[in-house]
Amino acid sequence: MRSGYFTALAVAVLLGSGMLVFAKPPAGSGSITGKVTYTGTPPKMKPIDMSKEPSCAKQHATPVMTQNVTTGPGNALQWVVVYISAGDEGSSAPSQGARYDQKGCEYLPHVLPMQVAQQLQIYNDDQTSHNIHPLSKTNPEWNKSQPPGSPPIDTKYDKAEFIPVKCNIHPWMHGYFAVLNTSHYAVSGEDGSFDIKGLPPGKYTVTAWQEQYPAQSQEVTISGSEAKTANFVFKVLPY
Amino acid sequence: MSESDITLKSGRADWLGGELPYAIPSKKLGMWLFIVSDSITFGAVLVCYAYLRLASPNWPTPFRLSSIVNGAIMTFVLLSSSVTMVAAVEAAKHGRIAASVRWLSATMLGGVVFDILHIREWLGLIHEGLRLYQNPWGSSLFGAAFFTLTGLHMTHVTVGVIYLGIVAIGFRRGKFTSDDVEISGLYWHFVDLVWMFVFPLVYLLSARMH
Amino acid sequence: MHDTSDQAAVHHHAPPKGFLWTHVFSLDHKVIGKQYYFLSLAAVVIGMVLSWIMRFHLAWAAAAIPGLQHLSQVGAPGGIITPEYYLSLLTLHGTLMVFFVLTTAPQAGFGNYFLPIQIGAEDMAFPRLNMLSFWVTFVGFVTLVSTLFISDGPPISGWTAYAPLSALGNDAGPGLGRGQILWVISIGIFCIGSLLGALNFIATTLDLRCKGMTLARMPYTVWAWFITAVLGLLAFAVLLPACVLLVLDHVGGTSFFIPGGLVLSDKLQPHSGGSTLLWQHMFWFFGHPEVYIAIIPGIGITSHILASTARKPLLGGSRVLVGCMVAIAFLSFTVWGHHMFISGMNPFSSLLFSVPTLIITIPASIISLNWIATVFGARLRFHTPGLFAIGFISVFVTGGLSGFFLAQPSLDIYLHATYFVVGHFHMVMGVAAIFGMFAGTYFWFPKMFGRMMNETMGKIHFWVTFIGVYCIFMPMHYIGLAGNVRRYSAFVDDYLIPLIPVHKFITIAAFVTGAAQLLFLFNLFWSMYRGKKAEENPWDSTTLEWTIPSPPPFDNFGGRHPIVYHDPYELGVEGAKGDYVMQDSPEKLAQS
Amino acid sequence: MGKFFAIVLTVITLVSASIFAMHIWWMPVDISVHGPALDKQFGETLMGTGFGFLVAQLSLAYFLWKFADKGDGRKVREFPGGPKVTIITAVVLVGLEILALSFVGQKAWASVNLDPAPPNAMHIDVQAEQFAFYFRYAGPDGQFGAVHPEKISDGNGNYFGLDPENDIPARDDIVVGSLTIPVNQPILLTIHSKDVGHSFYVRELRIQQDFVPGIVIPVHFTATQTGKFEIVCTQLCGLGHYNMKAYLEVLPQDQFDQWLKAQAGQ
Repeated sequence: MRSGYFTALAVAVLLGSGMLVFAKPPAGSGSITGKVTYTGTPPKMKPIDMSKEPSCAKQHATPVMTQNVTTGPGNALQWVVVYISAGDEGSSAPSQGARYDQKGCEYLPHVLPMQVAQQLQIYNDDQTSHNIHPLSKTNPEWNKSQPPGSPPIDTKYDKAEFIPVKCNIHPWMHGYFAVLNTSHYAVSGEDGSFDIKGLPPGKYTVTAWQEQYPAQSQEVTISGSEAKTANFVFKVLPY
Repeated sequence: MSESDITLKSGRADWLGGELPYAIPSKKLGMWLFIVSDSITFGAVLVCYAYLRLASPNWPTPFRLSSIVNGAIMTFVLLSSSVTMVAAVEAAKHGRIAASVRWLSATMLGGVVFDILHIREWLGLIHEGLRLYQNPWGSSLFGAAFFTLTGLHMTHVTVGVIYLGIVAIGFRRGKFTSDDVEISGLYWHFVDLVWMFVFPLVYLLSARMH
Repeated sequence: MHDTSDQAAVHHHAPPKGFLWTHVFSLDHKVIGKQYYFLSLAAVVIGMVLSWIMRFHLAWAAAAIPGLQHLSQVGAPGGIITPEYYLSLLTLHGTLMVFFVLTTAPQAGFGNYFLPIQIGAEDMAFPRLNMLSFWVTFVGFVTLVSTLFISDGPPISGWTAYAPLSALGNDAGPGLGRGQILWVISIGIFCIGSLLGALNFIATTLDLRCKGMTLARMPYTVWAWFITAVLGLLAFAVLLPACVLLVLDHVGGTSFFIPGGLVLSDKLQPHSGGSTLLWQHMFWFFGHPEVYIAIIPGIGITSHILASTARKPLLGGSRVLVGCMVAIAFLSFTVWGHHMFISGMNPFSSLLFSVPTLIITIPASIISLNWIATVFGARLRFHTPGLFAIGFISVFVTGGLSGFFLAQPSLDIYLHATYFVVGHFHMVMGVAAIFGMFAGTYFWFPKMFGRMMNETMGKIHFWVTFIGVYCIFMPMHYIGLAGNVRRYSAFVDDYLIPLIPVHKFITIAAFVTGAAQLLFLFNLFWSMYRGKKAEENPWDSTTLEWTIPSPPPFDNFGGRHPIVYHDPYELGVEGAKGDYVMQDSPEKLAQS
Repeated sequence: MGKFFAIVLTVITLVSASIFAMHIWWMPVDISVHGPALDKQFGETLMGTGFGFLVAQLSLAYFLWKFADKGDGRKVREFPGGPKVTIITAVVLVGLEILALSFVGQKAWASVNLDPAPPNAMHIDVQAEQFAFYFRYAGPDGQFGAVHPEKISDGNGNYFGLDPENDIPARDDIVVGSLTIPVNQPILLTIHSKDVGHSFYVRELRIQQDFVPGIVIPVHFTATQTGKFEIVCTQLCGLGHYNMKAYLEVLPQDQFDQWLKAQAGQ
């Protein structure tokens, strides 16, 4: 099993480098950058009591907080997926897989963007069993456990969807798979900033998606190797 | 040693074997045992019905007078079919095969009429919005319990009609004896009896009161 | 004389021709009995292998079992068992063992083969129904085992399938969708098979006894099978509709066992109004009599063999034994609530249920004391079936005594759902019933297959098994006392981690005991072809099965109509040829 | 063979019984007010059954030793007194045991399950879910907010489905993942489940009670010792059953008050 996995990885690396040499895709050099912020009073994030899983609890000096509305300095809003929702269909999935980690009974990253049909590898880095239960609606739903020491789960999604992911064993573990139809996307960082690179010239709809509040869209047109700016403001509520 | 010599140590007269101890042939005993077991099954479902009904604050009572009248007609038909069944068994015992088959056919007709009236009733309720999982009147369990209980009984009536048909044909052809007619009668009376529990519990207790 | 045409019709089926009709769709009770026996044997082998995997995982939770990933890639990625796969194995182990082994082999297997012979009949009352019950049961078995190979895997809700876990589908966990539905259907089918079988057993016992076979002269085994059949006829009739309702909750959108406002996997469930306790009541109304369905045939077989081993009838004879079995059977329908002391039902009813539960120990104690007192003054012949019958007494007493604790609601607060319970029911219902089956196998094998089983292998099998089961199940009582919760796939709690060495001991004991079972399997099949040819009556026993050739001819008595003159256990008789008098021997006994 | 059997059976019996007698694996020290009655009941049951176990197994062993067939044509003997002795023994001994246990046990059971909680009991709401326990304190206003199943979300930490936007008593409810209680104070738990059946089991408290979906069940107890104990689930609830647990922390009253204040301030 393990050796099979390495073989697959080696083949993927070879193919990937081969594509770099022989079939470099016509990547654009336009970009869209910006910042995601909020107005209003955000809800208080709550501390998570991990005491039932001591091997995880001891990895965190201060309690881990819930992440459904993660804010930063300057009204920054983190974990917002900004992506091209129209104008960039049909690009094939990258050969490199997306990696999702379970570490210290947290999902790393909290929101994982990936492209339709892109390989997804899920690792358990903890000393405890996790079960990965993506609550997909348009894609088939599955629910698999991953005991410590077992091989990574290797899968992919065939339809675009924002999929909540939960671990039933540790009910506080909550994350999202953002399965997108585009290869151009970014997730806002602690300061709320994002940067979508490599866009060929064209007319795009840029959408910002947040797990709790309604998504927002803007039209952006890029000509040549322009660097455009698009900012998003989410209205948040205390409860 | 002759048979009369056989005695128990206790001196009781012995059991001569081969003879049927309770004057019940195996087939009839088998049917009685089936009835015992099946009445436990019905009993369990009826207890379930009562349990859920008592536990639900919003148990609906949707049956209008027309439903009750329909149910009363169904009851009458089923009871009448029990009478014709008695006649069929009586005729069979006296060797009047043709008469017995006629009475059996009348019994089957009663069963079929019962089924038709019952299905008509079901369709009416379904039209009003009654489903296995919901209804417009109250606890969603009403539909579940109603269809399960009456459906179980209807299945028994339907199976009974088929069973009587097989017995009637076999009896006419001489394949079955009058005992077989009597045994099928046991089943039919049992199904009839069960309805005497289902009808008051499900219909009369759920009549709309105004 | 009454009309006997009916019976004549039953019995005059001629020996069938062709493999299909002699071995597959045979109407002969002896073939059907063997079919049941081998079905149980298949089930017990699967169930035992599952328990090995479980035991290995409990002792070494992090270790991989090489090759297991080929059985289930999802359940055991890289050979490491996932928590849900452990629960799947647990569910299948429990279901297979309770339904397809404990309920099937001693009753439907041995009962089918020997009940008609022991009452001097040529076949069961309804041979066609008999064949039907076997094939229905077989379909149930295949349905259950098929869950191992579907993509969802087997259900994870245990053999008790408590709702709403078992009623909510995949939202509640893996295997609870299709796997659970197949499980319920399998049990429903099994109920039908058992009901038909029970009906047949009762009718046969009442109607087909030969001349002279009064009720008082029926062997202990016949009584046990008869009482068990009555229990089955009543108990399975309740489980069957419960299964139907559970299937409806899955596929019909009903909410019999599902209350409103449940949130699973972040989804509000579209159900309302049902009662989860209703399932528990229906299940245990069946489930407690089921415990006695599993053990009463074992009690009968043990008594039957013990008499032959000890060369004397049971102390108190049929009257006391049968009285006690009837009392147990009757009381078994009044005690189901003792499985539910802490389930949230009215605490007053817990007190009410505890009283008949404690009272049921009286007839059980009388039977046990009578067995032990029967050994007093006996002339014990320690052949393998005798060893297993005596072993049965020991494990039955041990397992039964822990029931005193669990019968009291106040002690159940602490002990409920711990390994104390696991130790208790494995000892009294699992091990004891299996000892009954082993005893029956060694005892009747010569009659069934015409050859003797190897005694040396049999004795090794007995000693390893007897010591082994104590090494496996006594420690379970101890760790249960320390609060070790059952149905855990791994022990991660602070107070459970120090108990893992005990689990390692249990696991090693289980492997050693398991190895002895492989020896038994080898002995069974080897002896079938290579064993010493068996005589008509190798154990100097007295009941009717020992008056006919080994193996018996198609119609059992070769056209002869046996006449019974004596009580079934005229053993240790002074002045008789040998020390016993056959039931059908016209020889008069000296009045004692 | 009979002598060998007798030796094996004797050894098994004595080893089994002495491990019980030596308390190698035993119940943890009780920390509840009602516990000593249960422990006493357990001790009495153990004495009774232990006596039965030793007498039954050892006499079986003795008979096996003594009554093997030696092929000497010895007569079989009946047990002196016949079945009357065994029946009377069983009825009297077991019957007495049953009477004693039922009367004592009924009291112990009643103190846990039939008597209502004392009026000054501190009320804590408990919800079980796959696979965790959550505990709710009423907060400064002494009132619990209503539970709305449709609002339950593990993702934003709203484990109880509270609606602080519209429901003012819900705003100060304290929701935590561990049960912290003051010592020597009667506690009333109202336990309910969000999804399937679970069970609340604390060995040291001698408490085990199922969570039944659709029903709220009261549980009351008083802890008499401070310390940290484990709460585990004992009702099969799904794949994470083995890992469903929480901690019970019993604190002196002043420390508890501090803790509660700190929680309310968050």
